Amino acid sequence: MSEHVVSPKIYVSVFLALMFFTILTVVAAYFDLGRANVLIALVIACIKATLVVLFFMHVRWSSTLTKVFVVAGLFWLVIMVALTLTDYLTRPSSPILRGP
Amino acid sequence: MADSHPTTHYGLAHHFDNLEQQKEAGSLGMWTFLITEIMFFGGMFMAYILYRSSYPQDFAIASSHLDWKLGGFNTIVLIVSSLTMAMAVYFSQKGNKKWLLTCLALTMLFGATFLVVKGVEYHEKYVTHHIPIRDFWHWTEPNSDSGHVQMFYWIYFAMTGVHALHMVIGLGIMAVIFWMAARNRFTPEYHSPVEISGLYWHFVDIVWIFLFPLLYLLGAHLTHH
Amino acid sequence: MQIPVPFSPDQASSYAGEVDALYGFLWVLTFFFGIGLTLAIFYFAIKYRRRHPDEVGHPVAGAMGLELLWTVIPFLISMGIFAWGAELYFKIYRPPATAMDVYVVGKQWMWKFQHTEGQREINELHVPLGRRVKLIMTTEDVIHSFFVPAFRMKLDIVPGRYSTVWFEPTQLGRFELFCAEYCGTSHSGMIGSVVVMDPAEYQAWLAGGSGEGTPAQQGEKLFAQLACNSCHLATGQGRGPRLQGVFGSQVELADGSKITANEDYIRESILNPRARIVAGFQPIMPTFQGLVSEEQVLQLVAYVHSLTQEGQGGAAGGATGSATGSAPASAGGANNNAAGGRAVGTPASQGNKNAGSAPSPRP
Amino acid sequence: MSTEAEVIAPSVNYYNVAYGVKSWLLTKDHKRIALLYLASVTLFFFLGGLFAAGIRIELLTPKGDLMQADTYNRFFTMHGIVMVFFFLIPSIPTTLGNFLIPMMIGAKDLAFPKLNLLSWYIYTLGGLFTLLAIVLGGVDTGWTFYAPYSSNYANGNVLLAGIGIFITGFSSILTGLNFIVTIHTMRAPGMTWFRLPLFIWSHYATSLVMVLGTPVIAITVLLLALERIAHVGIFDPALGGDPVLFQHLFWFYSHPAVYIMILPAMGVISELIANMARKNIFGYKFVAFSSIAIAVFGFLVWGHHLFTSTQSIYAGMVFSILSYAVAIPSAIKVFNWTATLYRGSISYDTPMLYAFGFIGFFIIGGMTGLFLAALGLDIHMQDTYFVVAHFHYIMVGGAIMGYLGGLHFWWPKITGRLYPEGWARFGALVVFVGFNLTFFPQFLLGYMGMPRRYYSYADHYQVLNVMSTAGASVLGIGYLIPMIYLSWSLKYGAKAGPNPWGAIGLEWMTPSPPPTENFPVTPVVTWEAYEFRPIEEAEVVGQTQPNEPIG
Ligand code: HEA
Ligand code: HEA
Ligand code: HEC
Ligand code: CUA
Ligand SMILES: [Cu+2]
Repeated sequence: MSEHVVSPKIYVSVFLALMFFTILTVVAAYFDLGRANVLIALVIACIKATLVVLFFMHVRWSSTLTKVFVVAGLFWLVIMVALTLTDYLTRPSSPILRGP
Repeated sequence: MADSHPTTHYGLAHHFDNLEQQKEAGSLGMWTFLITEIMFFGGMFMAYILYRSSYPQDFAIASSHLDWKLGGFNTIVLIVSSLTMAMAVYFSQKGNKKWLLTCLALTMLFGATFLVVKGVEYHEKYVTHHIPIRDFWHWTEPNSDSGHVQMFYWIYFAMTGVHALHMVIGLGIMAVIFWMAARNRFTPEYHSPVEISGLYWHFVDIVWIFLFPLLYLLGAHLTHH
Repeated sequence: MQIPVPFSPDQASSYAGEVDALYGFLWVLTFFFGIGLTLAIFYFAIKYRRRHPDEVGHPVAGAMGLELLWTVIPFLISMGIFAWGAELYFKIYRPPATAMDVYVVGKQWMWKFQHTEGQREINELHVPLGRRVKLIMTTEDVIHSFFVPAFRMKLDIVPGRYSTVWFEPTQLGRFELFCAEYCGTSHSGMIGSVVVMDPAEYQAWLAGGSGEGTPAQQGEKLFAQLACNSCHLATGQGRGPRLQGVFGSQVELADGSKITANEDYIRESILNPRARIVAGFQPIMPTFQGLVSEEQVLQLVAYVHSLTQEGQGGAAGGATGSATGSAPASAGGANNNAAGGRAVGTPASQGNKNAGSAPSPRP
Repeated sequence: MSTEAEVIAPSVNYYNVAYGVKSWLLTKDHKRIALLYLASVTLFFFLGGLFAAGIRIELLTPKGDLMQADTYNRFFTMHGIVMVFFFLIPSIPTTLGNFLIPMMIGAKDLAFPKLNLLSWYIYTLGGLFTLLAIVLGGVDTGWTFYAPYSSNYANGNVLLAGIGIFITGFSSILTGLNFIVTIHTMRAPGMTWFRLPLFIWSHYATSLVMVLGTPVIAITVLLLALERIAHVGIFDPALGGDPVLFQHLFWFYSHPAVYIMILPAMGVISELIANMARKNIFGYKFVAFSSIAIAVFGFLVWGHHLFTSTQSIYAGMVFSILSYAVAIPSAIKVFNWTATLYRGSISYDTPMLYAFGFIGFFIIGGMTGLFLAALGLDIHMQDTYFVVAHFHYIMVGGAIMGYLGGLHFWWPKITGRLYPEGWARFGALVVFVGFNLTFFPQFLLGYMGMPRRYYSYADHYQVLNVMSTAGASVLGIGYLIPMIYLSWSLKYGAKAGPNPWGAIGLEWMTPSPPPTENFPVTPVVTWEAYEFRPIEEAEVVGQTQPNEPIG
């Protein structure tokens, strides 16, 4: 079978990176940065999720089909959010357009 | 009938041609399932995004009533469990039964720890009447809109509740895998059940990676002041 | 564009004819494709019918040209329909600046109306011919939908905010009003009628008056009863902002953003004051959620609205005549009046948008 | 029709391989599971039809006289829920799809046979919850469950029905998942993507929608049902929640769901037209990719159900233009089907009659979809009978015609018996006439302004309503006819050979009914899709000899 065996070293490095980002996200939350807070939290979470998907879940070594599926899944979530927000963001008195 | 059909390979179901095909089907099936899971949580994320951006202050105040230390602890617990899960896959590939079992056991242990902590948190909400059910809900914090706060907690319970349900299912799956491993069902050639259930476990971890900052850390700067 | 279309209700609003024109066009298109394709199918089916049981067809490779043809042509046609539909949509759903307001409250299972002159009605709405009417609608319970087929006009009324839509009746008579969003047991009983009257008769009808005063006056009373005036002083010295001139203006909020103070904003300020804080003020205003009914909120809105018109020196008449008695007198000038008086109060952005799609004059 | 029916039927097939209730309830054979589904969806169809009959009888007169307003509301709600979630969405995929997908691609079974059985059980469980809700008095929210009516005001069993739909959703997800994986990994050697029958492409597209959309309705309906218990929730305007959010989430699934209902029927029609005209499909790749395009674009248009819901007018524009985009691939299909007939060898057997009916109804139903997607026009039409007519034209006229056509076409394969052709043509005619009489008047009623979900209506709508009710009785009889002769043929129908139609496709190269693992040896595909040769030659091309007993 032609499967990739990932070395434990990689797993541990990924694990350490995840821990680091967890701490980072907590620290970042302590500063009142207005809207940037959400953004930072989301970016960090996305990085962490990507690490898990790529390494723990072996997508880095998986078939193109698997990669397409992963991306498609996220893309559909984006469709849902983006098109729903076209409604909320363009209402005359949109509650969202307001500050942080 | 299916079962009477002679199998050429150990672990190969009758309707597949070879293990390769079977493994590919299993893994693709799990990924497809995980996509449905993304959309499943997606509905709740949508609600979260809308209301969080509509009522940022109230959400921050509501969030500051969650204990981020417990949430953070749980985050770490889950990340560790993901590591042990990944190692379990590694040892199954290597055919190292002893360490496979150990890693699976650790994964389950961490998963259970997570659930216990979650239970503690839920209990605290129960005691303080912060569960959004009419006539049960009690909110006294000034400067915040009780309705919006209830919506925050509604989303909080929906998301963490569904997530916890996934954890419970995950523990069940792990128990089965553990049992199979203990009975020498896996070989370096045939261990895709370990891998596939690992995918599920990691996914549940990823969901929490998002839930933690989005639910627990909104009000961190408030408690600070 | 008044094309008579069979099986359609009266064309009793300024835009009804245009809606019918699009409808008629689409049927023509449907028959074109429907009959065309049916004929093609019949032709092939007969010409190439199976002549003996073992016959097989001749393989025909696809033709790129044809594929492009029947991709591009439907696409172009459908973009045309889209543009046509969108143009109408904007016309119907963006009330013009100059319209008389009518307040509508839906509840299971009845319609309540109040005119700015004070007249109240249930399940029956009287409007003058040829005047643009803007409905400011809300509901006390579930979603309803205000639907007058003869006007080709419909809009849902969603709890928690105001829906506004407009029409200009162009035909005298009584027209059916339906609730078009399922709202429970008596959904089909939530019906009424819109009576379009000659303007003079309408004024007479208004003068028949109610003793209660205009919504603005009732709002003024409420304003005192609910002690709003303890904070909102005309002098501007109170703990809350001075409300004169607020309606229709751009309000600066604490977070630096700006918002146009329309009906929805005033409503939210009363029911959910903390949602948007005016710059320079503390979030101390209590919520009046649960203390006032939707009708009372509308009256408060009408009052806040009236503060602007008086404050801006708008004429006495207009939508919020200073006294019921003066209504007939102000009728003649109401149109101009409203136009002049509201120019200030019209959100700039909305004014611009309307400029593009101002309702066409009645044919 | 082939008269070589008296071939020696193989002694063992999926049908007679085992007997007894247990052998059915525990089967993992996709063909047997398909029959389990066939029985269940038929049951639900007649249940839904019973409610429809109630609706139509009540609407015979303007005033409410047959039943109470509340009862009527429950009738159309249960009619919608049963027909959509328990009949039409599962109909073709779980019966014909389940039966044929493995055979068409040359596999022994679906990728996950146990999951397949499980999804039938899940479906049944969901169905039982819904039946319970009906028995306990029904639901009165409309099948769309709009908040806050359904969360805070309705007086029916919203919770039970919600749970029923939630559960059934998982059956749909598992079916879609199974199909996707099967089509990716189980194709026989030589069966490349572009040699796949179009039925497979359309089912692949359908499965994508099932997998990506269904979870959203599941969670949405569940949250709504819970909101009803807690009296608190995210759709509750009293708290600052937005009821329109519910509509977004609901239609995010339910618009794509209409393509779950039509795409499989389109796949059936492609098979019928190619095989009954014995000709390759015109523009195969266009038809194949248009299925995928419909599935993908289908996710971008849900807001066209919210044109009058106080959704932002700019969002309305976006959704309207995208709705027109999704109409294009449908148009491509219709034109290619028509062009396929050119130089074919066209038979007028019942499946083809249904296919013709499908095209006609789909054109009218689809074109009236364009009416509704036109923003300014939908203001007038939304929630009137025009909408009701639109979707019945596509769902009853289109999808059910496709389903019946497919059922007739593959009936010999499934049962090994031929149905009586004369009766079948007569039945198709009755359905055609009854259908038009029922639903065409509703377009007119709708434009005249009659709102839907109305228990009583103004007098001037009566004439058209009487026509509609009259049509519905014809239609009801029309549906009973196939029901009767198909059941009859199970026992008395002439025996069918492996390939009574002279059709092409792997499923026709194995005996009727097929053996448990479909093919004695895994077939190797060396020919293109719909590559018709003179009959004798086609048999040589096939790796299996159709007329030979295989076992
Ligand atoms: C199988 C089900 C099905 C299908 C396939 C469709 C297909 C389409 N539907 Fe329909 N629809 C429903 C089922 C379906 N619908 C249901 C159930 C409802 C109501 C739900 C409820 O409220 O209860 C509804 C409601 C509905 C609405 C909301 C109406 C309202 O409530 O106000 C709209 C609005 O845009 C719409 C549009 C369309 C369009 C544009 C298509 C398109 O996909 C159609 C494309 C097809 C064609 C265009 C025909 C073929 C092409 C030609 C003949 C060539 C010529 C073409 C061109 C010139 C473009 N539908
Ligand atoms: C797959 C979907 C599907 C199908 C097949 C049908 C089939 C039919 N529907 Fe359906 N319908 C919907 C989906 C469907 N419908 C939906 C989603 C709604 C919206 C619900 C809502 O608003 O929430 C709706 C609403 C709806 C209404 C509008 C109700 C209202 O708004 O007030 C009407 C009215 O005429 C109607 C009629 C019919 C008829 C006459 C049939 C016929 O085709 C049925 C014919 C079949 C039979 C009649 C069964 C045959 C059985 C027998 C003959 C047995 C003998 C019966 C007796 C002795 C009574 N339907
Ligand atoms: C306790 C004092 C208080 C009372 C009582 C009060 N308000 Fe206010 N109101 C405020 C303050 C302070 C603000 C500005 C801060 C804010 O936006 O919340 C405000 C803002 C408003 C605004 C927005 C004004 C603008 O400039 O945009 C409106 C409209 C309003 N109030 C109406 C009312 C009405 C109607 C009532 C009575 C039903 C009322 N208020 C009662 C204090 C009060
Ligand atoms: Cu109000 Cu329907
Ligand atoms: Cu739709």
